[in-house]
Amino acid sequence: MARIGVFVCHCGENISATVDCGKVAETIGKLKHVALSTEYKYMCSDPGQTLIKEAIKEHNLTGVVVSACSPRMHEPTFRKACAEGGLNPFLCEMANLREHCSWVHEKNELTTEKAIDIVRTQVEKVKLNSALQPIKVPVTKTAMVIGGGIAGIQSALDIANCGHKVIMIERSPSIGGHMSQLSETFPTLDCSQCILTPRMVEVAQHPNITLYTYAEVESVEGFIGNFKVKVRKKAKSLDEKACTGCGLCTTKCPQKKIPNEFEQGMGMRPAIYVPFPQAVPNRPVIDKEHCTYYLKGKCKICEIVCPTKAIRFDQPDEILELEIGAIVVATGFDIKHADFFPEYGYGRYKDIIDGLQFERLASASGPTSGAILRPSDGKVPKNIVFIACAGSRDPAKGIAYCSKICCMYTAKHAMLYKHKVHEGKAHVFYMDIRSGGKNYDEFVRRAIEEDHVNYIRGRVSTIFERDGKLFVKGVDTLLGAMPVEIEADMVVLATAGVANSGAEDLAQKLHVSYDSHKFFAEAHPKLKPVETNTAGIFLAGACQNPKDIPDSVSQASGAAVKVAALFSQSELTREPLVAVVNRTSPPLYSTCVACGMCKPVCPYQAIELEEFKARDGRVVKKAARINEGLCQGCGTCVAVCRSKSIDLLGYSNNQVYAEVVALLNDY
Amino acid sequence: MTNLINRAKELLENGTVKVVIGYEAGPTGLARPAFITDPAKAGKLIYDDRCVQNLAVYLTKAEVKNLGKMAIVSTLPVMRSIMMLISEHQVMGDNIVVLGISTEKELLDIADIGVMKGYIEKCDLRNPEKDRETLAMLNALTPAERFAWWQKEMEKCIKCYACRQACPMCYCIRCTVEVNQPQWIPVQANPHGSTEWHILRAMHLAGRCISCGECGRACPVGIPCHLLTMQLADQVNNYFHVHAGTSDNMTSVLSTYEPNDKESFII
Amino acid sequence: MKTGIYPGCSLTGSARDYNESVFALAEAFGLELNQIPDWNCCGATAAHNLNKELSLALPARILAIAEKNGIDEIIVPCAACYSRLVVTQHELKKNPELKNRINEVIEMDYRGTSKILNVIEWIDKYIIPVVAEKTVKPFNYKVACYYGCLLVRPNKVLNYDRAEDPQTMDVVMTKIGAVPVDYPYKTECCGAGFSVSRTDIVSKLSGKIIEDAEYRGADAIIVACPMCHSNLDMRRPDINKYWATEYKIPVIFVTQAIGLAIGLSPEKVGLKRHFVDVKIS
Amino acid sequence: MSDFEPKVVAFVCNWCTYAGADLTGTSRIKYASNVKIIRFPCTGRIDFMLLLKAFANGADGIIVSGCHPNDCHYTSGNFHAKRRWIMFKELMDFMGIDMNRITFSWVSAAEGARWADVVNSTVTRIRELGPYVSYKELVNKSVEEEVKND
Repeated sequence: MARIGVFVCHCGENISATVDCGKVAETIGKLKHVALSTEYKYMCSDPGQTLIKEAIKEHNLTGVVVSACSPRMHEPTFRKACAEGGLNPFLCEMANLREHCSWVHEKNELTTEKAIDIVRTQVEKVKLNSALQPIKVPVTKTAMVIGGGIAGIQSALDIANCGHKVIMIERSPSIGGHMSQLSETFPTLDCSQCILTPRMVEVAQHPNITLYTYAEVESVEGFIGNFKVKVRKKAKSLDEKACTGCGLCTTKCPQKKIPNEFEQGMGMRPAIYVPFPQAVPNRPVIDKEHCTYYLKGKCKICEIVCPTKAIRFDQPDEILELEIGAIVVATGFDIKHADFFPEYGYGRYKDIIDGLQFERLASASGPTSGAILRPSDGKVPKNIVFIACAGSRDPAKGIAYCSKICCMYTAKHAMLYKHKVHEGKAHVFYMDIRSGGKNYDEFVRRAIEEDHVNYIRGRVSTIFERDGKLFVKGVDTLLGAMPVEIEADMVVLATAGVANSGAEDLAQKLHVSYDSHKFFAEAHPKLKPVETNTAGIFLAGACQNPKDIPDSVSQASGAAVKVAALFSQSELTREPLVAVVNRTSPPLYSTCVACGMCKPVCPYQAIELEEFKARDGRVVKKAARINEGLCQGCGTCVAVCRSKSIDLLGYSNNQVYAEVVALLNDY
Repeated sequence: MTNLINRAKELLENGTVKVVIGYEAGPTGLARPAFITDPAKAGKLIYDDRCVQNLAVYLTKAEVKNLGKMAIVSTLPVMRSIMMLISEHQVMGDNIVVLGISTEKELLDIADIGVMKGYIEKCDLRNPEKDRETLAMLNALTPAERFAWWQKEMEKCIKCYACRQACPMCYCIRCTVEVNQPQWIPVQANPHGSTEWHILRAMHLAGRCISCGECGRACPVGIPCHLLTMQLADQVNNYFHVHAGTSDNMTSVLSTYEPNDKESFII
Repeated sequence: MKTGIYPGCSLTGSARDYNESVFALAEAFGLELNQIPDWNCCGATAAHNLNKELSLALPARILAIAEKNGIDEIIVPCAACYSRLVVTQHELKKNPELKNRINEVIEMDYRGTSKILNVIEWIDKYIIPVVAEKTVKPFNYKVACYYGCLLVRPNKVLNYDRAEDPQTMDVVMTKIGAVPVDYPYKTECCGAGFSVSRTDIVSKLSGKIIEDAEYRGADAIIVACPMCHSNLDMRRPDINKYWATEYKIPVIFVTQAIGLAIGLSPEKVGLKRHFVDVKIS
Repeated sequence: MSDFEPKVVAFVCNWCTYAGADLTGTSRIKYASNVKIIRFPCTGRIDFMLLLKAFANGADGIIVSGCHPNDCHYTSGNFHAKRRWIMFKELMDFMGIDMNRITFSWVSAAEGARWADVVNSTVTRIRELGPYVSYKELVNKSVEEEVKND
């Protein structure tokens, strides 16, 4: 005889403001088999949980329904409380009265009635729940970090320093990411490469880290603790062991006019190249799309000049199959290309550049060795305009969100310019200055007050060229919306930070969610900012949303701790919500007829056909069997099974049927 | 016919098969299934217009299967049934000798499954013509009219499950209607129970029905329930470009997918 | 496909040259243009400043007549009329209640089935595909394409070209051999309706538009709006007086330029009606 | 008829639509309270018979919703569901059972506002269609027969 305890939570006033919790508890209390129905202000609080634990003992409960928030929020909390009270945790269900009822409806009788329906449904379900034991699965203690920017580097080092193996995958020829392109960093103006390159070298030399550059994730299978990742190591056309990194090939390559990605197209590179002098690994790759040999079948100069004969033109791509326990995604961001703003003339006028291009101009290792020179004629710009929010916070043309880093780097750019061109004038058009962060606002004030950067609050309507000058037409909203026109020598657009190319594709391979801007989605915006919806996959850095360096690094360390925590045990327990094919006594063995319909629907290859043999070894019966270690509990096999021989624990046919009936009928 | 008898006799005599599944004339003159194990009795076999039943239904029956290797008199629907049964691991291809019968009632030389596949590919795989006409008529009605039409049919249903028993594809040892935890289909033969039974049966045959029409023929109260599975057979071909029973390793339509499957109703 | 044309007031008055060139092109390319019978004022700027219902009812009546006459698409050469008609269609589509109300007002059944084309869309659809074979005198000039405001705004409603730095007219001009200059004043304000009340403002704003076109070496300014044309052409003496300049650059309707390219006479496309001499043929 | 409150059952997957509906809640977007949600791990788990059970138990409308194609937490459950619903819809249409009463949709975990739209538009539509009399009659007739036979 079932004895169900129901606990209706007020959630402060979050639920009780629109739902009559007293009435819910009272009505539910009259249902058959409900031994206790009570209400409390905060069920998730310590006294609230104690209430459950005591009730389990006092009323000898066989099931518990906590009617509170979303089970996606607190199901683990209450299942744990039940376990502590002596009840199998899988005999606890939650009725979602907050997200699905009180927060989305007005205060009236219908809302309370709906709440009663929701609770009654869970009462009927929990009656059919069975006590389940968690499944133990082994953990492969190797982490994979996807992306070798500052976030990936930080995560990899932290995990490796905890004593775990790390495999780092980077799709470009060198690690370092966008941070390696930056000149100086806010708010301290220390040189980006000076603080980054030691970390890059540490990654390369760390005994626990294996680095694969020029490599991309091909496919991901499996689940937390037991991922199987295929990685495509693109052919570098190079024997990396033989190569000494002398660089002779790169100087002799006849192809020299390829826009340099690292310099944001502001410099040129050969077809065999090392992306930048401090690259890790410091070995060249051949860019097959531009190499004369690959295009025309002739050349091979690099092969001829190579002193160690390390060039391999016939090198194929290599597919690595890796066993991985946890994955940190740190694939970073990209900037929105400025040509979507035709009125700003990016692409038409050479002296309009984006923020990353300015970083290269200002960088001592950049194409101008750190001198701020106009791309068109190499002259020092006397009058420079920075446009913040070029695309950000502009749902009409760009993106709705704030890219977060632009206010700060624009202040930095203006400052760097003023430090290098003392007589020059710097103007910044901005919407608002968002400089929350340690020493951030002071930094912006310094730009304005000490370096006399002219901040103009208003947007720019158009930029056009006349007489070799760029006419920037905008408005000053603090001066009564007066039109402003500035004759500039150069314009820098702080274009929006957007998701990296390929993010959507990677998210689908990893089966993690992403938002409408293709940024990876965290499991909870506040309380699980590092986790994804897929257990064992974590996020670090700007692949989640645009972030500055300190934020990326903090999150990367956070992700590393999550991985280390996972690796701290040799087995992990998994929810036993798996599919099961029924078994009965011989000669039937199972009602399954082995039609095999379920096999192809399983995304985890968890279904196989089991053979039952007679004493003489003859196969007398075949039936499907599900490997509970592989099954992830999607239940698709359950729905396609015609003879209803498969059922899903936790979402059994009986349970879901009872839910439908209970939801629609008053008792 | 002589060819068929001779072939059956030969197969039994030289021990290639243990049983020949075919038709014989019953006492009232109607054709009935025959299971010939003795070569001397091969002469009882007939094949003419009376022989319409889909014999493939017996291939999965233990009483027949346990006799040993089987030969089966096979028209196109039987052959397609065999293909489906092999695909679904219910019979083994090398355990069956197909005594193919052409539309001209001639004995075909079907040496193996590969030859049978070639033969099936050349055939008209659409639903029988008279059923196509009825389907067209029904599809031209309004939904309300169709509802009324089917409800009139459903009222006749006595839930005898003859439609299920006659179908070679309904080989489950436990049918959903026999599941009572939960009771998916109301047990009673009433409008509700009958309607849901026929929906269930048709859905379970989606992508598997080979359009033999046996279910409709078997119905003692004359419900044209074969039209339900045939309509879905049409739709399977329409959406997924598949005819059931055309090869011995068919993947089930409802357990596979193409990412670009087209539909227009999901918002 | 029955094609109608809504001329509006300008094309029967101050922009008769525009009207003549549109019909000249239609004749030359064998295109049928049915004038919408019993047409009324589109409301222009006056109506929607005063009364929303009126501003929608006037164009709705025009559209309803077109529908009644079986017209599938309506060419609206005047950019202001085009804007009013498209805005009306948009407003009534998204608000069925308002549509019912407007139908009560006009005592007709407006359904919103006719497609509205501006002059560039019409050219793009019917003339550009065959213009190469008809071109006898390529329009070998540098041109500054001036779009003004109403042809491309509000962008969300018109859904035509891009609001900043539009391109469609530039593309059309290249098809007849012209070379469009990079012209930042494409959508700057010409002064519009101040033409009558505040000529000084028009002189100031239109003057900048002309000055930049001259600066960029354009031989002509190409327009597709009667209002733009009258401000840049008819107000030229005022402009020159205001800026103390002697700008002589002609202002030509896009239809006139195509007409000249396919060998129509200047008279046929209405060039004789211009205030600024057009020394282009 | 004006005080008709439709009963609508939503069959949703845990990872996208259920989470999306949670987001509707956290965003405090209001929608019609006629809809009650049943959680499934995946749209692939949703048995077509459950839809019929919902109608038989008095539902006037149904929403089935899961992850957008390619976004399934389990890779492919929604693709299998899609094929199932294609066949189901064709069969229901053929038997004259009103498919206007079922909304099939993809609502992601980020589409809180969209969930409210899907619910509201479904409830509005069902309100216009009125109670699902013909299915209810089917069941009631059957119940009456039972009583008579007893």
